[in-house]
Amino acid sequence: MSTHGDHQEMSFWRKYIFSQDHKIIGLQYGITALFFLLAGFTMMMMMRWQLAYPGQPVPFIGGLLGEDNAPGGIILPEFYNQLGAMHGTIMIFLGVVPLAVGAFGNYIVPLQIGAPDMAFPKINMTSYWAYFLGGVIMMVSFFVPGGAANSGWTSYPPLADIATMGQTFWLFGMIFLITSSLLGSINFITTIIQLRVKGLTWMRLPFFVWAQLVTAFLLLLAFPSLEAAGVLQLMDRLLGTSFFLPSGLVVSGQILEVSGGGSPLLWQHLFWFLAHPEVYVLILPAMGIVAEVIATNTRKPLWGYKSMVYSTIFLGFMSFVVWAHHMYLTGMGTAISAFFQTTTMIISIPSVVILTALLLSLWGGSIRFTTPMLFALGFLPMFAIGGLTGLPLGLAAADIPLHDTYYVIGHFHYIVAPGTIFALFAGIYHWYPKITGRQLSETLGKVHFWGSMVFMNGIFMPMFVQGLAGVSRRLWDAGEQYAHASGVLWTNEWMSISAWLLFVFQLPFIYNILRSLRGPKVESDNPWQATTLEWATTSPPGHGNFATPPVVYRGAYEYSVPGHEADFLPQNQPEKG
Amino acid sequence: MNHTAHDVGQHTKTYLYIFGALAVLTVVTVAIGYLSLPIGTAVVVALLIASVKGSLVASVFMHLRSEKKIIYWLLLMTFFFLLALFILIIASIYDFGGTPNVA
Amino acid sequence: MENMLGLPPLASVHGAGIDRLLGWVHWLMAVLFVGWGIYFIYTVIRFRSARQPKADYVGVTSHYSSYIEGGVALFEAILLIGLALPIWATVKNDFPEESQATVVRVVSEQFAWNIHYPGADGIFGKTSLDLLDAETNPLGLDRSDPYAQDDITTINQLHLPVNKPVIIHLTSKDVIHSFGLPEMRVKQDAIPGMSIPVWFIPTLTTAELREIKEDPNVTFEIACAQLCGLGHYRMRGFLTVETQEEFDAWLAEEAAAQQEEAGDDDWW
Amino acid sequence: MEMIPYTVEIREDTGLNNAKLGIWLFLASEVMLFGGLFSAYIFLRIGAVDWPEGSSILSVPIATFNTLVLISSSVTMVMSWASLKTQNFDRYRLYMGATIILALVFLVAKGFEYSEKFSHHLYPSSSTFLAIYFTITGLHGLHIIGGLIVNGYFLGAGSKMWATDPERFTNRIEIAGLYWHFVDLVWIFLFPIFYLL
Ligand code: HEA
Ligand code: HEA
Ligand code: CUA
Ligand SMILES: [Cu+2]
Repeated sequence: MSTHGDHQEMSFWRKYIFSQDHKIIGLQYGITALFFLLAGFTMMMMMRWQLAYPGQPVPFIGGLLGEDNAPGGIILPEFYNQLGAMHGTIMIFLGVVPLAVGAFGNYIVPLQIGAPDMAFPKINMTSYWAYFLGGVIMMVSFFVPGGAANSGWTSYPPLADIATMGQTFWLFGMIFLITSSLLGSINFITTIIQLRVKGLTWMRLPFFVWAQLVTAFLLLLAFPSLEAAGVLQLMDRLLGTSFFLPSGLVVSGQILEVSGGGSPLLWQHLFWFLAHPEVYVLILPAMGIVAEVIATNTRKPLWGYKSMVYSTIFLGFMSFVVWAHHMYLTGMGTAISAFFQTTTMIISIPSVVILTALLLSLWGGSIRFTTPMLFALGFLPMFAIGGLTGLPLGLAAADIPLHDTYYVIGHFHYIVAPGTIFALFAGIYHWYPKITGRQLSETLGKVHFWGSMVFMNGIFMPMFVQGLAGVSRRLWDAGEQYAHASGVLWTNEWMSISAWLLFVFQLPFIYNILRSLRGPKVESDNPWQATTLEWATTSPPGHGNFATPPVVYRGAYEYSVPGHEADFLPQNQPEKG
Repeated sequence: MNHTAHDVGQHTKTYLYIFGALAVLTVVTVAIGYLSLPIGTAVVVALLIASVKGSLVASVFMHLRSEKKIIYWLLLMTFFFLLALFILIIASIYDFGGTPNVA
Repeated sequence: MENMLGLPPLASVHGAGIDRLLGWVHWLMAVLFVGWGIYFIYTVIRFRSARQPKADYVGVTSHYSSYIEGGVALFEAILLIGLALPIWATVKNDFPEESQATVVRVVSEQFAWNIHYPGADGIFGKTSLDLLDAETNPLGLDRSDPYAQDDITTINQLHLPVNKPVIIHLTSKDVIHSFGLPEMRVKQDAIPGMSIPVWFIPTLTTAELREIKEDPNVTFEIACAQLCGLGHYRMRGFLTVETQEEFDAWLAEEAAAQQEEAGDDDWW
Repeated sequence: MEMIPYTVEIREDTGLNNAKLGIWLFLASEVMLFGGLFSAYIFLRIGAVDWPEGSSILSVPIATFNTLVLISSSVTMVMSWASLKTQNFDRYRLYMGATIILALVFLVAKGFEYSEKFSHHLYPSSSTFLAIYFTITGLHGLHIIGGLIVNGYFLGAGSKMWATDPERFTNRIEIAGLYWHFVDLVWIFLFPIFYLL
């Protein structure tokens, strides 16, 4: 318990690069994740060119893509598949999760529970660097022979087993990312359970902390099964085992020389055992952020806080027993599919409860339309569209025509893009003054919001139309050859143009950030007049977060309490008299 | 958990008993292995013995006997998910609407 | 609602149930979305801070929302038990007798659909990996097997008689593909190492489809729905649904053509 | 700067310190990791056309020996912690040393077993049984090596903490012990599954 060295000047490296301070690590996560989001988005903009104008050279950057990938600027099917697999992987594992959990979780959770730091600072640092390395391996894989992984983010064998070297990189990258998440989740759970400050009982926790806690459990207990699957796939690829390869495979006319005896379905079970809980990892922190922002900007307590908490826990539990709804069409019998259909319908109920609570929280409020609030409000109907379109997918019979079509793509993009990404933007605008001590421009923020709102829908709404018409996903030429697709393919051009305009509307956001760095400091530590503990310290908080550990006297959202002058009662403000 | 020296002395003895039990059970499993029981029975017996040994290690060496509630909840939850993984995967093999193992 | 969804023309018996289910779920979704949407827009305007400077600490006190939640759960349960489970059970369990059906094997590979008819004897000939030849015998059919003599194989051309049950035994040679027939509301993964049967009854002939679509060239398609490699996008097969007579004639024609080829081989 | 609370002392309402909770969380995820691999084993075995009897390929005597070695190492491990509890640092060194030696014995026997298989041209690629056997026991072996490194550290450089902060050091040994017993526990299941069934 030595304290020497603490007051010494830390070197630049110790302070900013190999920092053990949760705030610096949170920032590192956030900045890295934003760059990966940009990378994933850029890949998608190239793909959208190919989808809108199949076989035409990509303008401007076509020549930079390499002759192996895009001769004459025309994206080859091989390259399209790489971009698709990496877009999915990057967006989920390197973009949204690190931003939602790594950045916001790391930065905000200790502050909201009044802790000086995370419980295990060294592990926290390791977790970030494992993530960083995983990301580097993923990006490097574009430059190995055969390019990056090209078997979809789901990496189904046998295709992935026989794929080019990029798949091996993908697997190693994933092992780093999994390690990072596991270390992170241990840290989050321990921190939330152990380091809550005096008076901060379970039902006084901000909903965001609850969301992060359940998320951490999902990461902790679901990710290992993908790690196991990844190890098995590595064995298949490197040591010639056949975990996922049945006997008698014939690839390109050649009999594959393996011992056989494996099953491709084994991978799918282990993969989806992770990947379904993973989708709730993408949405729960988003819901947490939205709840914080809505409470602050309606100036009233969240409606049904307890029901939200219980729903979140229930959602977490159930998410482990619905995974095979991604596998209805793999030959599943009636009993098992009945089980998974039932659990899938059941799991939609807590989402309905949470969303209902958020919607009812608006009633009777005094709604301030700040930029974070706009994004949070935008989240609600967008998540609703994404969530509701999950219902037909969850019924096996209805999934027959919809499976692996653009309907599925539309379903989850509504949740992750105008859903989660909006929530993350809401979080950025909401906590930016806390994190940087500076204010973002509201005008630029509103431009960013409305532009994003319009064009997100422009991209994703037509996907349902295409999907219902039966257009498959992952098609290099967008389905140009198929007669059943011919009636709906005209939408592709609109979707792609929307995607590029969506990018244009991210520029005000980037400019807003850059501008603020030279802008004036915020006048107040609590510019939104919020109640939770992160606002009780300086902006940005100093090392150790709080000068003295705060004490909590009440629930998280005591806004507009009758009989009080101010319309907010911070959690740490002692009761007078 | 403040163990006094006396407690620890008691514990030492327990540890040695447990060691004995584990060793005996190991020998028993191996011996049963030579009986060539029908596979169903063999699985049940072997897993039963392994579970007994496992719980001895967990409850005594890992002090689960006197652990805190949170740890119990955590392990219960983990166990539940593990069971879900096992059972649902096994069920999905048996309830399969096709013929496996065609070359 | 079914027509509003923009589904492809319906061409199978069980598909009607699927379409009905899709229709009902989308009604549920639409009602929820529109209902909550109206509430949402009203609330956001009504409770803007300009009009409502001081928030109400308590907010909603009625229990209508619980009833709505209960209603959603109930509706989901009805859809599940009333439609989804029975349809799935039909699709998975109620296979017709093979003697009453057109039975076909479909073996997928990167990037084609190998179609295998048992021929007049109704029994599939033996296949063997050793005989497999990418060019001449993609199925590895053992022509010396008496059952194999009359077997008919095609690539990417599936013909079926209308209004008669079809059983397709689906498997794959290399990676996972997915056998999708959009108009038939059929989709099933083709997984190497296992054989999975699918059945349905086509109700619409290709000729009728052409009338509906007002396009004399349009056909039913086999669309590969599972990413299977760089040629996934062009793994397209063709399905012709015709009258029994036309179908028999086609089979005879294919058989004759195959005999001729085999004869050539013998002569050579 | 403020120190992180409950690194050594126990939080009242949970009854735990941070490291104790942390290691159990880690072990829970390990349960799921090995659980995933075990479910692969179950899946492959149920789906297999035929599955060899373990004892016909693997050496039951070596594995029985190794089981006893690991059980003993668990005892020495817990004894090393008990020694610290009674302030007997020398005895701690003795038991910790024994634990490490037993772990090495286990690895040597395992290495011997592996090379025996290789010399008979039995590789992971030879059959599904051998594939899953090598994968799970290999991963288990890596866990042993990990534990060995940690325990080696606590016997060597890490033990300096005994002089400065004995309570924290004792906690650390308890944590290391929990991990070590877990590795033992996994083997207790591996043994019948691969060798006896
Ligand atoms: C964050 C991500 C996320 C979330 C939250 C969900 C939520 C849900 N998902 Fe989704 N899903 C994915 C991400 C997500 N999904 C992804 C990535 C895939 C594809 C993977 C791949 O193949 O690549 C997928 C695929 C997928 C499938 C497989 C489809 C197929 O491949 O054929 C299924 C099937 O059951 C499904 C179902 C559901 C259901 C029932 C929910 C439910 O939890 C939803 C519950 C929510 C509601 C029911 C909404 C409540 C709304 C209201 C109360 C109305 C309020 C109204 C207003 C505000 C106006 N999803
Ligand atoms: C979290 C997950 C996530 C997110 C956010 C997105 C976002 C987007 N996705 Fe994607 N997508 C997937 C996950 C995701 N996607 C997955 C898993 C697949 C399946 C892959 C597979 O088939 O295997 C897929 C597939 C997929 C397809 C289908 C491809 C095919 O089947 O062939 C399409 C097609 O249009 C698409 C489009 C888009 C678009 C236009 C966006 C846009 O919404 C992107 C918007 C992005 C932003 C708004 C980022 C903003 C951030 C910044 C601008 C950063 C600023 C930077 C700094 C300040 C440094 N995605
Ligand atoms: Cu075959 Cu896609
Ligand atoms: Cu899912």
